[in-house]
Amino acid sequence: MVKLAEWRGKELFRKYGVPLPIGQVARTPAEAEQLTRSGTVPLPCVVKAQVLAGGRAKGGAVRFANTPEEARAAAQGILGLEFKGETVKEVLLEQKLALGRELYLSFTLDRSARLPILIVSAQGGVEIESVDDAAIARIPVDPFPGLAAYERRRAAQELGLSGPVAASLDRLLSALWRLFQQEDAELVEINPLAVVGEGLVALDAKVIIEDDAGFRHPEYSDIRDDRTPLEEIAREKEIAFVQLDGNIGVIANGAGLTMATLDVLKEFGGNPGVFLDLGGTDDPKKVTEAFLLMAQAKPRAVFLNIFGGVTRCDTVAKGLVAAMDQVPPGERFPLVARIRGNNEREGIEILRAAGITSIPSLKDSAQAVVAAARGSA
Amino acid sequence: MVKLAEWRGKELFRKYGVPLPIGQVARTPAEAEQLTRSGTVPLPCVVKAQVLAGGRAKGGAVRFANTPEEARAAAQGILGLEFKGETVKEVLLEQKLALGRELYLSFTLDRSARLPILIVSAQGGVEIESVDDAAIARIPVDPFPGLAAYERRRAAQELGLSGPVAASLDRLLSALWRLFQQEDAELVEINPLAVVGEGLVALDAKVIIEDDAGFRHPEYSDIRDDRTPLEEIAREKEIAFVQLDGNIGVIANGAGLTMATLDVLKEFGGNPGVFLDLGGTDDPKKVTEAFLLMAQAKPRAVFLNIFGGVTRCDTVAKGLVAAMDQVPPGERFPLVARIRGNNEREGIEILRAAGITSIPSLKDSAQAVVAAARGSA
Amino acid sequence: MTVLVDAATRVVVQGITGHQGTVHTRQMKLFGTAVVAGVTPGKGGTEVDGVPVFDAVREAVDTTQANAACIFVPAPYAKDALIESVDAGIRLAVVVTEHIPFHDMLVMYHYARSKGTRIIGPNCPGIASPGKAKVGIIPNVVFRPGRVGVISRSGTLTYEIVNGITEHGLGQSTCIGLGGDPVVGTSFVDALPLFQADPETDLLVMVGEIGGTAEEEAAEYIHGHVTKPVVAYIAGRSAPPGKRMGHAGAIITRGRGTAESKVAALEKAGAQVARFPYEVPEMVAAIAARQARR
Amino acid sequence: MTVLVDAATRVVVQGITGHQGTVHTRQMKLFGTAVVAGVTPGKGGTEVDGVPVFDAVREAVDTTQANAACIFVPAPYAKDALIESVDAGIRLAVVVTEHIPFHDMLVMYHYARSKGTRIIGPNCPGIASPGKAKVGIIPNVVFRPGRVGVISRSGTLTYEIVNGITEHGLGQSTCIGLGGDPVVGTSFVDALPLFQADPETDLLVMVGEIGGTAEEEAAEYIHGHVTKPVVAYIAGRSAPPGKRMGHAGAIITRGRGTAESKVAALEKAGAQVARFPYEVPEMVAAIAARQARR
Repeated sequence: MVKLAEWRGKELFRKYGVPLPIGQVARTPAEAEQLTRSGTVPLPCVVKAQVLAGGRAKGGAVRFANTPEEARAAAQGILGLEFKGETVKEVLLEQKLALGRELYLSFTLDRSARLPILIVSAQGGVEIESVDDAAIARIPVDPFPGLAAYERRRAAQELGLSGPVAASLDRLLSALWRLFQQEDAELVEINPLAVVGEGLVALDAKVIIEDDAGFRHPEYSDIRDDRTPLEEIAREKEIAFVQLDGNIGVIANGAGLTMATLDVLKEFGGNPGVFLDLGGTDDPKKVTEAFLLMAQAKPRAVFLNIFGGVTRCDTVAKGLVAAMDQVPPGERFPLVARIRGNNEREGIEILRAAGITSIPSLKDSAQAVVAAARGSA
Repeated sequence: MVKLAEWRGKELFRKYGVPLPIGQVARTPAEAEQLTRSGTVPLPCVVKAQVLAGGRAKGGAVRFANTPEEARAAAQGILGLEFKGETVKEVLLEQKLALGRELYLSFTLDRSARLPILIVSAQGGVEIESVDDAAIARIPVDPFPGLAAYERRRAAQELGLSGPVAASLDRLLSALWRLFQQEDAELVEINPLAVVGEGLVALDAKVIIEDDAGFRHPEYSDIRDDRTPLEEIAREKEIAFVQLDGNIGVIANGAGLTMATLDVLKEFGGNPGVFLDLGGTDDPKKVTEAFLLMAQAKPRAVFLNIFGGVTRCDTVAKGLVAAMDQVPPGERFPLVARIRGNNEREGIEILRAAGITSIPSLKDSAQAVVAAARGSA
Repeated sequence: MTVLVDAATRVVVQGITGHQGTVHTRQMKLFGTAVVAGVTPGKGGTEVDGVPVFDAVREAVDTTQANAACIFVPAPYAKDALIESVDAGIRLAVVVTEHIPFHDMLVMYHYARSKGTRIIGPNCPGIASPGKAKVGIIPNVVFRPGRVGVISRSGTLTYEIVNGITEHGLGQSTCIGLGGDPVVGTSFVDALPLFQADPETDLLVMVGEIGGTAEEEAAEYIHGHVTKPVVAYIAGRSAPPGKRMGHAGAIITRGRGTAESKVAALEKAGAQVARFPYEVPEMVAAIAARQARR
Repeated sequence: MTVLVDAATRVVVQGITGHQGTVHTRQMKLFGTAVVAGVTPGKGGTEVDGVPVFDAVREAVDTTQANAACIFVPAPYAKDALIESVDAGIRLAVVVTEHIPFHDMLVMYHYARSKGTRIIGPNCPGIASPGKAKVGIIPNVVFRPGRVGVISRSGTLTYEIVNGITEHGLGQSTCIGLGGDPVVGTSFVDALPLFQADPETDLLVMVGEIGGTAEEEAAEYIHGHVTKPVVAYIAGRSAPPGKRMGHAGAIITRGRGTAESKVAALEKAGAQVARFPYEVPEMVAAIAARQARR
């Protein structure tokens, strides 16, 4: 999930022909002053923190400026701010427009219908989750013929637009649909989309690119998500790794089994903190890497719960044993193992040779690791 | 049917990334000399008449040049030539390459399958009609997913290509497929497509754009087909008009009825010369225009055969009577009319008032016009 | 249901407020067709000849239970109009519009097919079943209820031949004008089984043209599957090779699709092939007379 | 046919010469599956584990009458591989490949559907009917022939639960791993009617996950159409909101698709919902015992 900052989303909007306010990014207060003084960004202007979280206006991360000095001051006040865990490194300066109605518009995926869906609401400018369902129109789009003219007309009707503004919407929707498809977006959202005179202007831009389409979009490879440093290392090593508040580390394979393991640990009073999903790996080195990554998260106890399919039990056991030796003595932790499935017997044997007993029952093994975490507290 | 001259087709090829020899168009011998002297077109080069008809090499419309002087002489020899009814106004100068095998490749429409079709043959460089059917592969392409990788691989296999040349074909096919769709082409043909080293080069380019897609492609509106001057006027007035060698003019409505009328006239020894299809017009002015156009073709006799549907009989009768008065006395011709269908009674009445009798039977009326054409000979 | 249309057919006219849309809405109604709705974006709420006009096909279908569309919208918008009908659940769409780019028609055909909607046309006169319903533009005057099924690639030539049949005292069960464009929604091969299965059709008339191979394919189908008598006529026997006769369907290409090959294929399949249009009603009348005697 | 596969299933493995393709070809054969062909462009003429390799699916189908495909080709090429199978007339395609962009999968799904090919997956363990055939990667060791039908969105969790059922002395009729991606070829709602209609299935196990609304839709379907007993388990009841658990299917979005809403919907539809995976085999065994007594 590659979330683009507003200014990067707007760069895409510009490329595809979605109308925008005149604006530019600044990384220092001096730059903000210069952009407005030179007229590159007309005054009055809006100065917006470039963070991914919503609710910027309420949170003081959006300010206004009538003069270059005010633009500088606004940038000064916002840059470096901590906003919902993100540090503001960029501000976007944009001309302030005389706005009419504010609308909501997005393209995303409707999983149930297996179709892209165009969502519009005449009640823009607020979080779409807070809008009454009856005020939201959902227009499914077939990917074969693509977004049809009648669907664009329906969107205009739902938004209460007609005449030149409806014509502007028609062009905007065609542009946004192309962006959604060609950029492999999971979500393209404009909120608010403002009526300005007889046209429309995208005041915000939220674009999320699908991770899996990365092979088609090397241009997004530099974009980091809101990950912890360990999560980032895991991502580079292509290990699914999630860090939370608990103290039990879980190494499992497959999303479903990982979640089920979590459910069982919670049931017995455990507090899982790190989940590491080996997925379908069959490479002992990767298992070793994953295990060492787990060690860095300093869990009180670790639960290895593997059901061998593509991943064979002996591979995991080998990787695990290799990793154990590399963990510094001071950082070691109790380990409860449960390995089942393909090559189960061989795996169990390898673990036994290293002094680890595999407990076949999920219930028993989960209880054991919860006890171990308590014991080592 | 907008047939593009080779050089215009190759401009499209360049735009879509189809590999070409280095080349440029010249309209004078001096220009041809200059292009080669400056190195814009490397020597030795080929000098090709830019005409739409095939068989240029055999017809002396393709020559070779080793020096700028020879390029000039070749252009001199070709420009102004009459080639199968076309006057050569442009020559294309292209570097002469060391060619390997020559292949055939085209995208067109398979009407029966209602699918675009990719046609390839390892026996390129000759008219595809002369190639044995077994040496031609037809690969249908579904427009929804578009040209698939396995279809491109199959084309390579059919052409006996592998390694880097197959990779070159893969890219070329993707480019050509995009051109075929985005330019609304009826036909995109490369013959020959030559293997040059480890790549492929399109030595010729035949692109036909569909007339009906003109509203999407104003860029082709200046291209004239091989029409007679009267046909050209008819085209501008949106009247389907075909001129041949006979002496009977036929005004009918609808392609099928026009052809059937022709069949009947021939049966009775008539020799139709001009066919004018009113199509689905319901505008008396258009009928008048059409009739005057017919008069300019100087037929010995005219047969008006209308079956009223969208076109109503009274509309045609009104337009016809209005036109009759505008034909100069010296250019008048015998007219046999047959009008049937919608508003038949009203139409017959209007004609009768102008002294024209409508003969209801196709057989009788056809015989009458054949006799009239003989009589006025 | 006779073939594709019957008294339960409820028509929505797309592009009803245009000249052709308005004229033919009236004609369809005079034919006895239930024209229940029209659609022209921006004209919703008005009426044409007593028929309510909607902004969108979906609204028209929801309000009037329309199940067939007759499309008159101009070529640049025809693809979108058809997609709208398909998405609104229309099962039969007659596309009268001419000059639709075939690349558009390819999308229309395959999309409609994947959703179970049958297209007739484009550039076609449509379908009519005398006494039941008409979706399209074939002149009402030529028809009379009867038991002759007519399938044709032509426009006015269809009217001519249908009229001839009527003048010979016979009538039609259903008449389909397929249209002569390079890509058609319904071809002879698609239409033949419908008539073969139709209990109200006793014999079949097929009107073809030079160009393409639709008639040759029809002949193959007839050979194996059609037991009812077939009378055929192919227009363009004397057409000069390589010249267009008004639409792309009428180009003779590469020796395939000539009148000779079509006539030969149809005769081989057991069809009677008329040399001239006026022979068709005569042949039909002769067969009908024999059938009546049985 | 049990559900989708049986002894007549003839598998072509796309991407057979890759590591996974080779390993699982062997496993499918050991399961008793007729793996009749492999496809890897450029490797035609070779063999993998005695299975002939072809350059193209069409060749494989023509030569070996393969009717089901198992796709292991890497994500960037998976769409093309599927289209090739569809065009070659394959009716069942199991897509094991993970990380296929959903925009590609949308094309795959709608294209396959329009041509009558069923997709299972992507990113899925596939389908297995013990004693008959397996198309996919579920470990052979977990199975035993029997009368429990299993439908699951998970991978390893499926193996875990199937294994539990086997350890309780029962067996499976057919097990389908649907895959947990945002767009799947076959959903619970698509699979349920097959098991309901299958005479070899007595009861059903449904393994769901948080995220999406597939389980809620399944519950609606069960309510109206499924008369066989259903035991369900939903993984992720304790998952923190908004964090991904490994794939996009496991994001909790906007309060919809929570474990609570899924459990409630399924219980309302009459399913027994297990709180933990190890409860599933126990519940299944209890139902099977009751069924045996009848």
